[in-house]
Amino acid sequence: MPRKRRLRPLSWLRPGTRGAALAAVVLATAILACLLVPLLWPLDQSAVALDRINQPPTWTHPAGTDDLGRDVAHRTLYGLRVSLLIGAVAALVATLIGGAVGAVAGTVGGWTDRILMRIVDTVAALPHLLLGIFIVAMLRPSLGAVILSIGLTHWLSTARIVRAELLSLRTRPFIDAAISGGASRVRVLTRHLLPHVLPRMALATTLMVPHAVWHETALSFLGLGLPPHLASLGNMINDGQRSLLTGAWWASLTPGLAIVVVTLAIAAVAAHWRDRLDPRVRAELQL
Amino acid sequence: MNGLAAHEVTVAYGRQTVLDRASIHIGPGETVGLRGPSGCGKSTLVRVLALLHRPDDGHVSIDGNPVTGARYRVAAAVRTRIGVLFQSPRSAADPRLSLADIIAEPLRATKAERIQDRVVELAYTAGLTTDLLRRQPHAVSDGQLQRACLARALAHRPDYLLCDEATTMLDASTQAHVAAVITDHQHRHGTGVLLITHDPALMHRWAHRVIDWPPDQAAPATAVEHADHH
Amino acid sequence: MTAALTIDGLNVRFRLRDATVHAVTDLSLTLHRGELLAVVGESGCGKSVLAHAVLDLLPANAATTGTVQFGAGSRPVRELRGRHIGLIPQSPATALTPVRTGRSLLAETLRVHGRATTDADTVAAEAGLDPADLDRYPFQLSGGMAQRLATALAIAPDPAVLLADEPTAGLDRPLVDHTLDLLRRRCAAGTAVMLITHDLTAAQRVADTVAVMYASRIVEHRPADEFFTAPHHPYAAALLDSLPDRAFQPIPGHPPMLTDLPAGCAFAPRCPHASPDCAAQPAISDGAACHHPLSVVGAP
Amino acid sequence: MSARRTVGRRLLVAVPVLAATSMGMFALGAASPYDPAEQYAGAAAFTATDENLAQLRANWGVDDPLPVQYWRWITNLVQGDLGWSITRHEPVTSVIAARAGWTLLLVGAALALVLVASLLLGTVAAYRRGGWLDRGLRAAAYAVEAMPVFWLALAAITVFALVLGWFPAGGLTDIAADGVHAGDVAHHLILPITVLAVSQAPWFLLFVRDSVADSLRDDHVLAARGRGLPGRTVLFGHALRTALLPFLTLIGTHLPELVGGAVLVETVFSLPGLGAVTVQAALGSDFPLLAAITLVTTAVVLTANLLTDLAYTAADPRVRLDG
Repeated sequence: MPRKRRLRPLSWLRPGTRGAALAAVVLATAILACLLVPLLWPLDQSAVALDRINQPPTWTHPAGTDDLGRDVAHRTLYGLRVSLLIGAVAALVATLIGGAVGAVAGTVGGWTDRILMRIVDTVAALPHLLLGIFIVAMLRPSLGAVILSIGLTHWLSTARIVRAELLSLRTRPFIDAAISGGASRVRVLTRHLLPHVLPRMALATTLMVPHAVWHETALSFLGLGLPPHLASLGNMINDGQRSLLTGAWWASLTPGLAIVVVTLAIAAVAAHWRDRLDPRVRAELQL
Repeated sequence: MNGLAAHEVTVAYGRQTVLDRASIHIGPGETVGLRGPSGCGKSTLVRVLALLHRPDDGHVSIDGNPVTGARYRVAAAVRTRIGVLFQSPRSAADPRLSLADIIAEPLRATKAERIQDRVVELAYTAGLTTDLLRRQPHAVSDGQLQRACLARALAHRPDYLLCDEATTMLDASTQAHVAAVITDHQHRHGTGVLLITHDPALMHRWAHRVIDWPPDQAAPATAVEHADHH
Repeated sequence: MTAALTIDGLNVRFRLRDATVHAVTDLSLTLHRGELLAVVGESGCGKSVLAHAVLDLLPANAATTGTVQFGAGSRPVRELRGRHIGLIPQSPATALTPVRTGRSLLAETLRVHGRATTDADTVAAEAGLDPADLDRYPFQLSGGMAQRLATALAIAPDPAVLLADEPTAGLDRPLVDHTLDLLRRRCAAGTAVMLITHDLTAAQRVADTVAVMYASRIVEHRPADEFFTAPHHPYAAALLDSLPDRAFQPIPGHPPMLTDLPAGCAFAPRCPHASPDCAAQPAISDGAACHHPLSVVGAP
Repeated sequence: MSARRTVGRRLLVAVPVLAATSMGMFALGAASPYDPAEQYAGAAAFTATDENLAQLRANWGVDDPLPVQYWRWITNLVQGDLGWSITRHEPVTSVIAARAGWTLLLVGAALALVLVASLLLGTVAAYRRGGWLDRGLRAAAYAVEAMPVFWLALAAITVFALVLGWFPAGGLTDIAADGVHAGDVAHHLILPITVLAVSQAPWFLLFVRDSVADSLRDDHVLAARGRGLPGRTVLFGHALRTALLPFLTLIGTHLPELVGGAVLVETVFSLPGLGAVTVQAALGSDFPLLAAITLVTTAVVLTANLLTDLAYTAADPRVRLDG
């Protein structure tokens, strides 16, 4: 069936070089901050300060405090840390599953391919947040359960990408030309197949991190992710919901902005990378 | 018997039989032209002769020695005796590699010696400048890319060269250049060349004898008379 | 002879991310009624852009200067497409709307241009397409049938000027001949035809006049019989000499990139007659843009 | 003929996948650290004797081998007996029956809004590619796409309910209302529907915009313009027809996202749909309710997918005639 499939959100982003550089700087800063914050500014997760609840942003608390008097900026950094960690690990899990399925479908081909891809199509139709909720509910909310629930529901696009790349490579005469030139099976795999497939898989993993972050924050927001006292972005937005009615809008604002900025930065960097992978985009106009 | 030959080769894709007990022989140093309508199995025949496709029945022989299997099952030393030049240089070149890497690839695959010198020599033969060698396929024209593919095909000094509509997409000048390079190689190494083309003028000029394909529906092979053949 | 199409000082530039493509430079030509002009050149010389530039169909990153005029009128091209100027596109398979039948496309074109939709069968037959095949979808047509349908769509409004952009690419020789004969017949009926092709044999077969493009410019523009017997421009001569039924001699060197054209004559680096004069762009005179035209070299 | 084949092919995979999903869910439920018998007993479990519990377990057949339990569960499910909700103390069927309507209304209205808006705006943006509308819409779409829907919902509540006071912050009816009135419900639903629609719109909008913009540069559209067809004919008869065909299947493949968004929006706005009850069930580890909701939703989404595929098959002659 001739179908144009663009299955990932944020895959439309077409940043210029300057935009991508800006995004890379933002992303690097965020990652660095997440890595350094436990060393420079450790957080006691369970500490509350009831003498300064729901304070608006000031110089001492640049993002204000929440309804338990906790510093929102500080907890946002910790939340980002946990979200990015979960996002990266879950994306890796999803890539492993998807990569394996895609590799089998793309190399074996024929009926195996047809059946696997039909299964992928069908699994893609499963409501993945509901499945995630189910998995987490049955395993008790925990880091492992969240990662598993994301990994099991997000591998499909990677499977499709790997399969499509392998299938298109299989029919390309340059593989034939390599064989005819005396290349061994191992050499064709390592020199001609993997160099095309691996960057695409890495790209797919990167683009999956924002999804994993959304999924994780959604579960936490619903109270099904990490234990509520832990600083996670979803938990914080949920906490902020309580303060909202008292007019303390800042408690939810900063963690949400952190999600938006970081996922946009990841997507912009990945999109730039994708454009560089594709020489046809670079050539742009063939006369 | 010397030469590259297909003996009673049958190839079917699913229910469709593309080649039905087809035979062909290309002797050393001769240029055999093959012509016929689109979709008559010419390209499949090239893939079979290039040992890239295992026929369902029949076999290929090189200088009288039958070859079993195809692709990786054939020893690299046997595979490299047959060069192939495909119709579309775009799809026959790895878009990631520079033109120099494309030419060097078969040499590296067989761990040849003095690869750098050989690449320079091949590039010179194919008329590629050093500036072009550094570029990737998307930054050169079809004609320039096909020259690189030609250099790659000649890297192992093949005894047989199969050209599957290799100049159809090229300009007259590049076509003449490719033909000149191949003919020159043929004269120096006694290469047997299979030439597939729709262009009667090119066929007349280049091929020593012409076979109409599929053979059972056409007149027997005719020899082309040449006043001069450079 | 009346001018059916006049192009004056046409320039087309494409702005890319890191370069500018000079696709057409200072191109002027006149096409008369009943004339078949073949625009020939190697791929990448800018000739394919010409058709879209004339029809004002270039993408947004193209900058065009110069004038294109049809007949004596001065109406903008977009109002003249179809009725006054028709296009036989390069790859008919992709040029046909995939979800509609040939009949639906042809009837639509006829209706828009004020002809009876019942003429569809006649027009199809004229283009050599069996009217029964009009009820098929484009993906059900062979390459040759798609080509004929695309031709039928172009000639349906009976345009005064017909642009054929590589109409023979990828076709077998009998189909090539059929297409060329059809263009020739249109000329006989008074249509002006511009055939853009890299196939010199095809040009020789049907053209009245030939324009050779090299590196975005027309370097020679002369009557076909004169051109094929005694070309003036060294590039044109070399191009003819590379044909398999002539000397079969390649031109040394490579054509320049359209992103990086030299200041003077673009052919000078490959030209056996090049001299210091060639650092300046030659004006077209006596049908050739060359400081050392061959006829002068041979017979002063 | 071909439509039947499409249905057949879909079902051939959908049924095993559904079966496998249900098995996986059941196995996960069985492996979970929660004992259904204890849960059923609830608070009473602390005082209930072991004897009572054993009696309960025997009644429920929880000590049967797993396949037997699964078979009993799935046959009951297929026969329409979805089981007993532990957290809500009523049959799962009645929980779903009472709430599915509101969720369908939310999803349906949001989907309709998204489709109309993205088709219109996407086409206009593509037609005026590079213009201010195009650039503005795309920037907005990227930004919204990066926002979690629940955060967007909170932002909407802050602005439109708390600051401006135009709409209520949550619920389906006014607290003081003496019943369910259409006007009241509509007033309460405007904000959630809009939030859900806005959160899903970028995906559709960008798809339409890119697809139409690409299609406007396609050979067949240029050829149609070259034939002198008027702009309207070119756009509707040639560009949109090919550009929007894949849109049909996209609606199907995007439904899971929409369902996920609905769960979150319902939770934020405290709507009495399936979303909120799903979260309750998950928090209470209510296997029968959670499993039933997940499976029923999955079946509905798969059916919707099948319908969009059928529509695609009917609309595209390349598929219709070629299979």
